[in-house]
Amino acid sequence: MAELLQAAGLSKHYGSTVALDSVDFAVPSGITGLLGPNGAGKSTAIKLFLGLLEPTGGQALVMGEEPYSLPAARSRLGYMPEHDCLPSAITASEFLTHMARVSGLPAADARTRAADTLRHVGLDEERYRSIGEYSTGMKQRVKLAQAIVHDPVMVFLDEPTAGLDPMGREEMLDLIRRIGTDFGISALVSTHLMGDVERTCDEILVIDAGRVTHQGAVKGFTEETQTMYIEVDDRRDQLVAALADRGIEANGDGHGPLLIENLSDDGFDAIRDALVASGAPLRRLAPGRAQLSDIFKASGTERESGMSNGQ
Amino acid sequence: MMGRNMMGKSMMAGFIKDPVLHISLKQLSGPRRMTIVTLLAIIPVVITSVIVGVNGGVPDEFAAPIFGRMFVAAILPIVVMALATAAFGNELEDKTLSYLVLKPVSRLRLVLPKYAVTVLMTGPLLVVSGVVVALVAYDADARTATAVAVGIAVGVVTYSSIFMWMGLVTTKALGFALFYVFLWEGLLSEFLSGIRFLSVRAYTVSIMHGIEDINLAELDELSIRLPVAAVGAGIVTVLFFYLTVRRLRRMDVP
Amino acid sequence: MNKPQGEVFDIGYQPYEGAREGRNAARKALLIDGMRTALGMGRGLTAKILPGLLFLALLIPALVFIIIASVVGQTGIDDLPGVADYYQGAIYPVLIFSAIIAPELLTTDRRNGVLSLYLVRPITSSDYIIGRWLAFFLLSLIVVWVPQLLLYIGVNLGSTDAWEYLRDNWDDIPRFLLAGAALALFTTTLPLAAAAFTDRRAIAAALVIGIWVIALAVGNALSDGIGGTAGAWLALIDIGSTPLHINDMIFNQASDGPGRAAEEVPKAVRIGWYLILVAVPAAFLYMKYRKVSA
Amino acid sequence: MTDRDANGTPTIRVDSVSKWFGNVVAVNDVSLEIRPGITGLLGPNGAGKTTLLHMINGLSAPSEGEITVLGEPVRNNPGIYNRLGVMAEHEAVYGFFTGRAFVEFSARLYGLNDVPAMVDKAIKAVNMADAQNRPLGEYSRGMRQRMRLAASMVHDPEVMLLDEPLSGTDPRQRIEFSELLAELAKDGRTIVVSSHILEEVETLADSILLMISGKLAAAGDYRAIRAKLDERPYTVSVGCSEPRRMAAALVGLDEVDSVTVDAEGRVIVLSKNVSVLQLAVPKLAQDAGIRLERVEPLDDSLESVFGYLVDA
Repeated sequence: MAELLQAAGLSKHYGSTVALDSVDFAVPSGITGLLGPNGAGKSTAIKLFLGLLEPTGGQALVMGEEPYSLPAARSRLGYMPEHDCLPSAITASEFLTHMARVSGLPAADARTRAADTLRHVGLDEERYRSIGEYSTGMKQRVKLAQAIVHDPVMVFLDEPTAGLDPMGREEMLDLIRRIGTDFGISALVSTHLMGDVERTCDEILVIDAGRVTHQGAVKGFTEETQTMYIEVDDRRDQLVAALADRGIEANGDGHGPLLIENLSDDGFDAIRDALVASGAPLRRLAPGRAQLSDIFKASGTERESGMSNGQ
Repeated sequence: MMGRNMMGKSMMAGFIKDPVLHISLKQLSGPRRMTIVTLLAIIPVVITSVIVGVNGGVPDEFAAPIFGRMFVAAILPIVVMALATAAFGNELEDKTLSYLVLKPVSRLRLVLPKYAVTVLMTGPLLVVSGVVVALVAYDADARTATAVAVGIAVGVVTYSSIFMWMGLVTTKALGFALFYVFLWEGLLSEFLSGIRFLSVRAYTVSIMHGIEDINLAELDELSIRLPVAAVGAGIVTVLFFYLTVRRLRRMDVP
Repeated sequence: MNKPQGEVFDIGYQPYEGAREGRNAARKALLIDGMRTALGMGRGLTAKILPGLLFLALLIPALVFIIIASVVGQTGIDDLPGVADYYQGAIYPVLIFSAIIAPELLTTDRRNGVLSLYLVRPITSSDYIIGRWLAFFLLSLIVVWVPQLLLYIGVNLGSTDAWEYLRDNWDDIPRFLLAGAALALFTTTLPLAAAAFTDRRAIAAALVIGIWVIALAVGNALSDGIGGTAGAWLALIDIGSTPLHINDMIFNQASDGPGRAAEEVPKAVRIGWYLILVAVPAAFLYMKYRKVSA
Repeated sequence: MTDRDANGTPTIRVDSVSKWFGNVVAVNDVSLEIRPGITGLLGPNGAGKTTLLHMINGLSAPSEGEITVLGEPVRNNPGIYNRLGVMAEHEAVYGFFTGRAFVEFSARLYGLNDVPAMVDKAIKAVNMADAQNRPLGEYSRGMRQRMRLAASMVHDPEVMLLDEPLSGTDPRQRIEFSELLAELAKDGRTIVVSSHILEEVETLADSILLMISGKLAAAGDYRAIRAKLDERPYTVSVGCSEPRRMAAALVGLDEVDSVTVDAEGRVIVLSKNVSVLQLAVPKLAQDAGIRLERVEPLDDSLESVFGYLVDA
């Protein structure tokens, strides 16, 4: 079966600006995070796969077909835009039924499918109120529902948690997780929030300056490092001294956590005994963990292309 | 003398370089808005020149339809409305008003440049159009041309103040402005003659008729005495200017 | 005693195995949704007021005429506006109806971003605009034909010998249907083109009504002021009454309505002028939506 | 920089302020003080954060109560904006300006005498020097936000009120942003940042204000707030060589409410008195000769504090 999403030497130029520079990648099924600084070409990539933009070079393939030349290929794709895209005067159930019809579902199926989808995204009786009265969280759910009502194979989510408060964000991330697992719909999630990616994505694909700079399983980017972090609420200096007595050199600035490099196995016991000896109340003792955002810290100066990353 | 001149010059220089004046000019001179406004201003000139060109003169009953009904009742208010309601209306709708309000600048010094730009962008255009029509129609009679020029100028100054205030009070200012011009001044003033004392159209026409009443004799049926009209227009202009400043001070800015 | 039965059904997410109709289903959906939007159906009360009011404004004259026809009997029927003259008066409410309602179909989709959801569906932007145009055209046909049919039937029933009246005037029916279609074609395309020009419905409506009013004033001012054949040609400036020229030609009668001033202009020119005033806005509309992006 | 109030007397004072629109009460009798340093303003959607900020920056008038900034009223007092910089929550900008022209426009409205120099300084501070001559319309959201920040601080204000400054910025921009704000706060400025992204505020803010449906639910250092939530026991995960024996030892402590061993063999301890637990864990491990590998608090993050308060 052809790859779900495939970019073959794909490039896109807007006059002198190079948004995508002949990139090659394939997106497997499951949930993939699409990361990259502003204006790096993320939105362009999504629009090329949706067939809304014509590639300057190479091909953007969805299950082997090119949506730009074959609009019907879009019937198996879903898109949740970042910007507002909902009518305010009609109810969610009417809007969703209409969107299902426009996606090619016959009237009866459209109605039942819309009702089911609204239930799955967690909209119950509010679905019969007009969308203009919905909260931001409920609107994000309707935006997601219209992307999956026609049972697509792959759904593109552009900043799905933008503007949501912590509660709403948590619920949206669970929903995205369920889409990838229970619903069996693969997703490409474009976002700026590392937390979102670490919690929902299996794979990540990083685009910077029009090129793919990283691709691989999320786990690969967030393993634990060798450095040991110790945080205590009090008597920090006494702890440092106790550690030194036991031949362990701890460094750390001001009142931040203490860092101990390449700790040997019995070093743990030394730390434990130092803690008891110094009487320092232990808040945290844990290895450091690489963070996804380190990708951005490391990868050189920021390059702001002229491209606005919005529509 | 020198001091006053210097103070005058620095005030003028300050005025020209005033940032609010600068952005208002940029905002209101959008291509689409300007083409509509210029087209509207040109219509009476085209009609008059075609009629005079073909017939060699204007029919006896000309001042009332061209100046009374078309110019003063429709074109002048629509042109001023298109810009004046947008003076603050655009800022409100685009949510950029906060950039002005959150600055150590008195509200008066925010409203003054906005008002000046509106008058400067509509006044000359309409006055020139009116003067050309007068000169073409009444074979270059200077007195009629002046009458039309002064009348239009007063109309622009007064309408600008009212519509600028409307633009700040409601986002549907254009709708209310149309309502005011076509219902209050158009329809009602036909029946309730008393309205003439409270309608900008009446002030404009009365000032024209006051200055020259031979060629513009037909304008008398809507006119009141010149001094009353002039004072009325002055009061209305100052009143709505003050209301705009007061509104800007007291409103919740989005 | 058999064991009590219990079963848990999987109401979880089910993949969709049903039929997937292509672009025609989508166009049909857009058409139906367009008509419902125009009439404010499914949108709460306030959205229904304007369309309702304007619809009534068109029906009432026809109903009044019918009542008059039935009361005053045969003699009075001649001074009633016949089918040929009905559109002289009906054009004003129809144009206002279209100017205010038509932009609603295009501006709201753009302003609230729903357009970008359509463009990611398996349809092209031309499917979208054709669907919307057809929606309003069909609605305009209804708005234009129904009062005429009512009037025709009413007058028919009112006349002493219904059969005889029908036999003599059966050819009126295709004529007023054709004239009505010409009017609907005109009043659909112009406002929709205006809606492609600006994002705000109120501005689009003001634009159409503005152009129509000013064209009426300028056209008449010039043709009265100058008169003669030159005046007749200048009357063409009053684009609002162009469909009436077609109406007069279809009923080949000397018109006494607003189209009268342009009577001396040759038929071919008047038809050409009508076609231009439909084709140009249609082309502008089509081009504007061809390259619109999500 | 003018001299600062050394002992951190409150820069901003909000005194029993309420704001309602018809019968919708957006801010309900809130009193608070904000001192120099970075204060994070948090709360779920619709909690009244923006409404409160709009009243503190003078854009809208409270329905009840008073607000003073640097001792002065903020309404009908344009002079205050010489010392106050504001970045509102909407992201509208004048499309016809280039980045630099927009900051210059601000600078001239602030009546600065050395405009070019001050504008350069602000643009460099937000690291937008190379994009400054491009039109704002072409900017990405993150770039626009940074230019808007430059425009709101070009006059070197003592107080800065920033509503969702981080929205639309990517990770790298956010890191630079936080470093910049930390720098600004060092010279005694008072900076209020409202945001939804808790991970960012956690590292950035010295203290937080938490609003829930119009009321002030908590204020101060979030860990101190956590300690006050005594009806919520602390959860600590302990990774060690012999989890069962460690669990047995821990259960013996009176302060321990409950102990479980999870699937990965971690000992999850709940206790209302966390300071006792912090000393007991190493001691018990030492007595029982168990190797202590990992101790992690599971709910002392800002997110948990936020969650507990919102659910309360």
